Amino acid sequence: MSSNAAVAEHHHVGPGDPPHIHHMDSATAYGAAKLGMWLFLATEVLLFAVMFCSFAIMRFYHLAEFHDASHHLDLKAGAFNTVVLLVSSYTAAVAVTKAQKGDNKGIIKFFGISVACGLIFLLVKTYEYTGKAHHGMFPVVWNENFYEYKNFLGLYYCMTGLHALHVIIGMAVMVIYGILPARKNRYSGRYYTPVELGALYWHLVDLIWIYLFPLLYLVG
Amino acid sequence: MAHSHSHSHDELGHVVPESLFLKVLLALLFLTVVTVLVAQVDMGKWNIVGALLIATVKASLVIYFFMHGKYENRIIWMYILIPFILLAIMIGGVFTDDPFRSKPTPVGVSQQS
Amino acid sequence: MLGLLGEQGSDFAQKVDYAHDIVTIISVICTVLIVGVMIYFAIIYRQKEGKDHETPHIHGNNALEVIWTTFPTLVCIWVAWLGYDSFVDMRNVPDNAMEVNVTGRKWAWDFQYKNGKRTTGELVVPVDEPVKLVMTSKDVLHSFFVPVMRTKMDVIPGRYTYEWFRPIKTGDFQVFCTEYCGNEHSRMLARLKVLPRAEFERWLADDSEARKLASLRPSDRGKELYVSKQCVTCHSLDGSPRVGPSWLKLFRKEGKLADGSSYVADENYIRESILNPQAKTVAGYPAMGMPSYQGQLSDDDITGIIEFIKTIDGSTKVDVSQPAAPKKPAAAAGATPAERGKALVNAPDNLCATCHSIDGSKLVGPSFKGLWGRKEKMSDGTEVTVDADYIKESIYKPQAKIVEGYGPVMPAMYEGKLSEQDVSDIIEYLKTLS
Amino acid sequence: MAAHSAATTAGHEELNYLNWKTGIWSWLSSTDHKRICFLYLFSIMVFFILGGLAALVIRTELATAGPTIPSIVKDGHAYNVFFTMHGVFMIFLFVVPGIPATLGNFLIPLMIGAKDVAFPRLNLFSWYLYVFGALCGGYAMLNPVDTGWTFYAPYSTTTSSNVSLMVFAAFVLGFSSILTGLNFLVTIHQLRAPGMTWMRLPVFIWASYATAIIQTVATPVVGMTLLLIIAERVFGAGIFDPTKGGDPVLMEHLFWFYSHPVVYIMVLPAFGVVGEIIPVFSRKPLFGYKMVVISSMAIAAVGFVVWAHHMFVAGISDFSAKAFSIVTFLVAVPTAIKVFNWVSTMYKGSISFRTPMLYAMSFVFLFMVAGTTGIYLAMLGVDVYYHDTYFVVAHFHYTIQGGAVIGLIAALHMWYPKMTGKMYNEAVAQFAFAFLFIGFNLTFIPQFILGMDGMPRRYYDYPESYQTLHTISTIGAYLNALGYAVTLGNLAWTAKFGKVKAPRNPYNSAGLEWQTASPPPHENFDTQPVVTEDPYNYGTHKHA
Repeated sequence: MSSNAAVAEHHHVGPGDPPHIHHMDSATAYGAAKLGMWLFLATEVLLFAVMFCSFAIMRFYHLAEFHDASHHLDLKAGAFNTVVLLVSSYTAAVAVTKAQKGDNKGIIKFFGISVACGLIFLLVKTYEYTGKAHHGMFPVVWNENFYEYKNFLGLYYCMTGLHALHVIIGMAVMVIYGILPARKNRYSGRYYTPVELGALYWHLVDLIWIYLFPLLYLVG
Repeated sequence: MAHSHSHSHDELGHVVPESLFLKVLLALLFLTVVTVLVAQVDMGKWNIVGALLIATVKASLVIYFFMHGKYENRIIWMYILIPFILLAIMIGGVFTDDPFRSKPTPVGVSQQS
Repeated sequence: MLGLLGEQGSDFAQKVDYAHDIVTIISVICTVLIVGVMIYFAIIYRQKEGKDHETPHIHGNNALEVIWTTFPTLVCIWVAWLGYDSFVDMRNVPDNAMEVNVTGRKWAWDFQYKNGKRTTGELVVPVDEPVKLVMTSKDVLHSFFVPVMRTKMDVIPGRYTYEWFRPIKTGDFQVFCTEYCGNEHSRMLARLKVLPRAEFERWLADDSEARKLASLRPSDRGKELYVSKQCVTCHSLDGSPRVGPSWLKLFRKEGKLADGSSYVADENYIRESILNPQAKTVAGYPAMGMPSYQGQLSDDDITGIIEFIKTIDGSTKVDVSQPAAPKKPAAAAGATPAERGKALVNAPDNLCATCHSIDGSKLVGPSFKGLWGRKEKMSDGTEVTVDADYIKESIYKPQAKIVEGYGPVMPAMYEGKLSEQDVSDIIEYLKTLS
Repeated sequence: MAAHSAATTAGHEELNYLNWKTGIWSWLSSTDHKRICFLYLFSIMVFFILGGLAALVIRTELATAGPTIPSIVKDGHAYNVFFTMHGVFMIFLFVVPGIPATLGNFLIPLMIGAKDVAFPRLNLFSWYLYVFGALCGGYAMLNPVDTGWTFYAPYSTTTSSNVSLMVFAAFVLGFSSILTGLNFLVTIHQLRAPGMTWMRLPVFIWASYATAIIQTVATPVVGMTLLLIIAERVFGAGIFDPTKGGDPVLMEHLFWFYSHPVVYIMVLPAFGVVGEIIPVFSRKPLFGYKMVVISSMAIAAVGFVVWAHHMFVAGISDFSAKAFSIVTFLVAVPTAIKVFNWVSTMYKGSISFRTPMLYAMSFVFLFMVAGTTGIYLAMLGVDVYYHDTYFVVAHFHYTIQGGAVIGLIAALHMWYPKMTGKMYNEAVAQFAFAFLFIGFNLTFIPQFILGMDGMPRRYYDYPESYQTLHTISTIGAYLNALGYAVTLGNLAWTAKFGKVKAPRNPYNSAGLEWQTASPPPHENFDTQPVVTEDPYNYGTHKHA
């Protein structure tokens, strides 16, 4: 999805007009992009599905260890992160409505809030990780006395690590495909697909955290 | 004209009022508080079921409203449900195995030769 | 009934073979039918001289569709039941089953009986009595497969799995490892020996050798094994050169390996050199010299050998005069002299196969392949044709004639061990290898 | 077919997708689905040859008991490296992209009347991902991986060879496969020509649709499993390694959750190809079109619930083994229906024996053998005996080589005139077919018998009693390789030096892809085709 802005200039399309795509009209292109994004979101959910399944099995085998280890996690940080992501998900949804109304300023404002929330989320995450690293519960600085939690923590780092990576990608998508073109008010009621796809991806990131938070922090 | 469903008015997707999003956000925040409180009560096995139920409700709220799931056609809904069905099949298939595994015990002699 | 799967060794083998034969018959009939119909259509409806003749516009035929959906479904149900039924027998273990612990480890099977008796690479069971194998692995996945008994089960580290069978005939049967486990996966074999009840009882009780070794101090145990396992053949105690490095002051000795890297002969190095000698070869010694003792030495044996090596300071003496194994190897089995000769060459306590290959590859000594009747150039330049006298002399007094390009390292231990008859049997065997 | 391509543009030579832009960069940067088909075709053939050479080394080594070619295969480790290379190259780098990435890319837009796939740039990006994955995989073989293409847990997470890089390569290739599947799904949904309803889609499109669903939805599972292996090796996470409390059988579950559907990614397009070829050369509509479509989708769906029949003796619970054995039989019925429909299509046809038809008819025989031997392995009691023996090796070679690869060769012969605009030499092609057919059967029928005698797979050395069968199989392997060399040589030679111009519709097929010029112009169709009747419109309408 190289930036459509470039394509627009090349085909000297009006500021709010959809880009010229040689083998589809704009309505089909919109439908195709939406379907393509939803399929991509399905593959992302399946990536995490494997880890949820592994989590279920490891929990089945090491129930006590999972309980104790989950108490070591910082519940307040997790809950705060959940709220942060929910709010960012809300602002991303509002940004789409703004885009549909052709309000490029609104897109910048609300996507901006979402990206800011993403940053807060990552900061809280790094605070949590460094906290654990001091206790030696971090993959690289593994030390023996927390070694019996290795199953839980192994999965914890795989899940939250991959989720954090997706947060970063989501923020990048919102900036590159949302905020930057909007500053050149590229979007209008007739064309806002990248904004909607960026929001969809961000909602997925929030969706996954909605499942991660209770499984890791509350139930363990 | 390609056969896909283009709408009569010029907007492509369905415009959702921002007020609805606010209501959904409040519901989600409320459910978060609920799930944290419910988790404090130790109900043994039911804890995880409760947590997953609330999480599923929150997830469906996000899909249904935030991601415009309400206005999507059957095809997209099929691909929304497929991952969850596959997750169920995966966990179901693996759980027909692990809990029912036979655990034979070796002969009484000290095993570590 | 079709006997496609070979010998049936266990009671449920008959059920498995029955299920197998039913499916074979059905499959062959269906394949022949369908391919036959296709060829028949191809022949009678082929284009004549390339001209396209008129064809009906047939879309489908619902009746036919229904038939060929229900028929395969019914067959599948029946066949599924056959598989299901034989599987149930394989998994329900009778209560009076004799339990044996099986441990799979990289490239050998260890067995342990209820009375503590341990064997490696050989599972001995009584006939007509169920035996239940409780199995685990020490390192990676393995799988214990006995084709004759129609049973197989993976062996998983950190967990126990089981399989059982009731042998219905005596004899020696092959056991394979069928879950890929690394370099020597194809050599991780074992022998299943089914004995009559009485003979099995005697075998089970006979743990004289194990008990004697267990009583000794580790270093004495090592000394005992140094002789009984023929280490003396290749490793001297007083520093004199032999096929392998001397054990004099070997412990913590440092030196260069054949590939240039250096080594320190600590416990792990010695253990590895015993179990997997090809891993590290000391510079100047033959690469394929030493056979692996994988499976012939238990961990306690190896620890004993290491303790013994620590005690060697040049003064230790071992009376080698008394030939290694007092008991003469049982008359080599086999009808013809050549077979007896082959048995002697491959006998574990004769060690011929260690230095002389039979496929032409150059090991410590000249290869037996094509040796008989060949002209050999001696190290002192003379030319000798390989005949009976030369072979006999080379066996009894190996230092008399050394073939050019080989070292004077063949041990003179066969004088009392191999009789004249044994030597002529070996010569007959060599003739078959030309 | 109402649509008819207009006269070609002016200029001395007809402008088509091959010659309207030339130069290597025009190929490497082209987002035209027809050119990307050739990019994939060339790259997967490179790895087909490498994998084939590894197979020949393996077969030569196994010709006689004991070390046969010590100069090449020094010991067990070297042998293991060769069979891993054969497995990884053939599966991840040749047969999984195989028909979907080459013929799928070329034919799907043409068959549904579209100008290109939904996301052309993504299509090219998928190929570059494939190349990157292939390079990683190739490089990983320098410190050679010897875990087999299955990467089973305790061995793959503990061995010192380059497993992490090879597993990462497989992940990247998986990602390329996901994006291809996603692209095709959106294309088939959104870009069908007007009038091309779902029930008028050619069977190849239905097969590609089912394949694309599996590609998009199953591949992420193995992608994540492989990432977990990397996490295990690099960070020491305890998920699969038993010494850290993990469960190696869990890795098998997650691996086979993908690896069984992947065999349907390989074979479903071949079903589609055969379903296209037989009606054309029998001049008859495909018998039971609706049932063929339903069975394609049924195979794709059931493919997701049967994976543990690869693990009957892996230490799973008896209840699980019983459940999966029963469910596995559900797959047998749709496959049987497909074969019945193909043969019934030939009833009262006017059959011509061009090369594609020969391959399609041989496919019916090969897949009957493949399907019926699969029944043995679905039966619990018999699979306990046959698991991981040469019977399984022969079975999956019949399904993959006899199925997917013969399907690919048949498809190449069927659509080569459309792809290159040139006709291949019919005599050489049919001669090569005979070679291939004999060589293939000569290689793998003995392996069925070896499996019956209980010879385990992945064995470098074996007891002497198995030797004669192995020697026959090795001879067959060389014949098989020769057959491929001649077949692919013939096609390659045609593409480069072929003189015989291919007419627009050499086989007088009713398919939409044959209505445009061969080779088609860059935009596929000069005027947007409109579809007015069912796909296989052969034969005269006698009755109502």
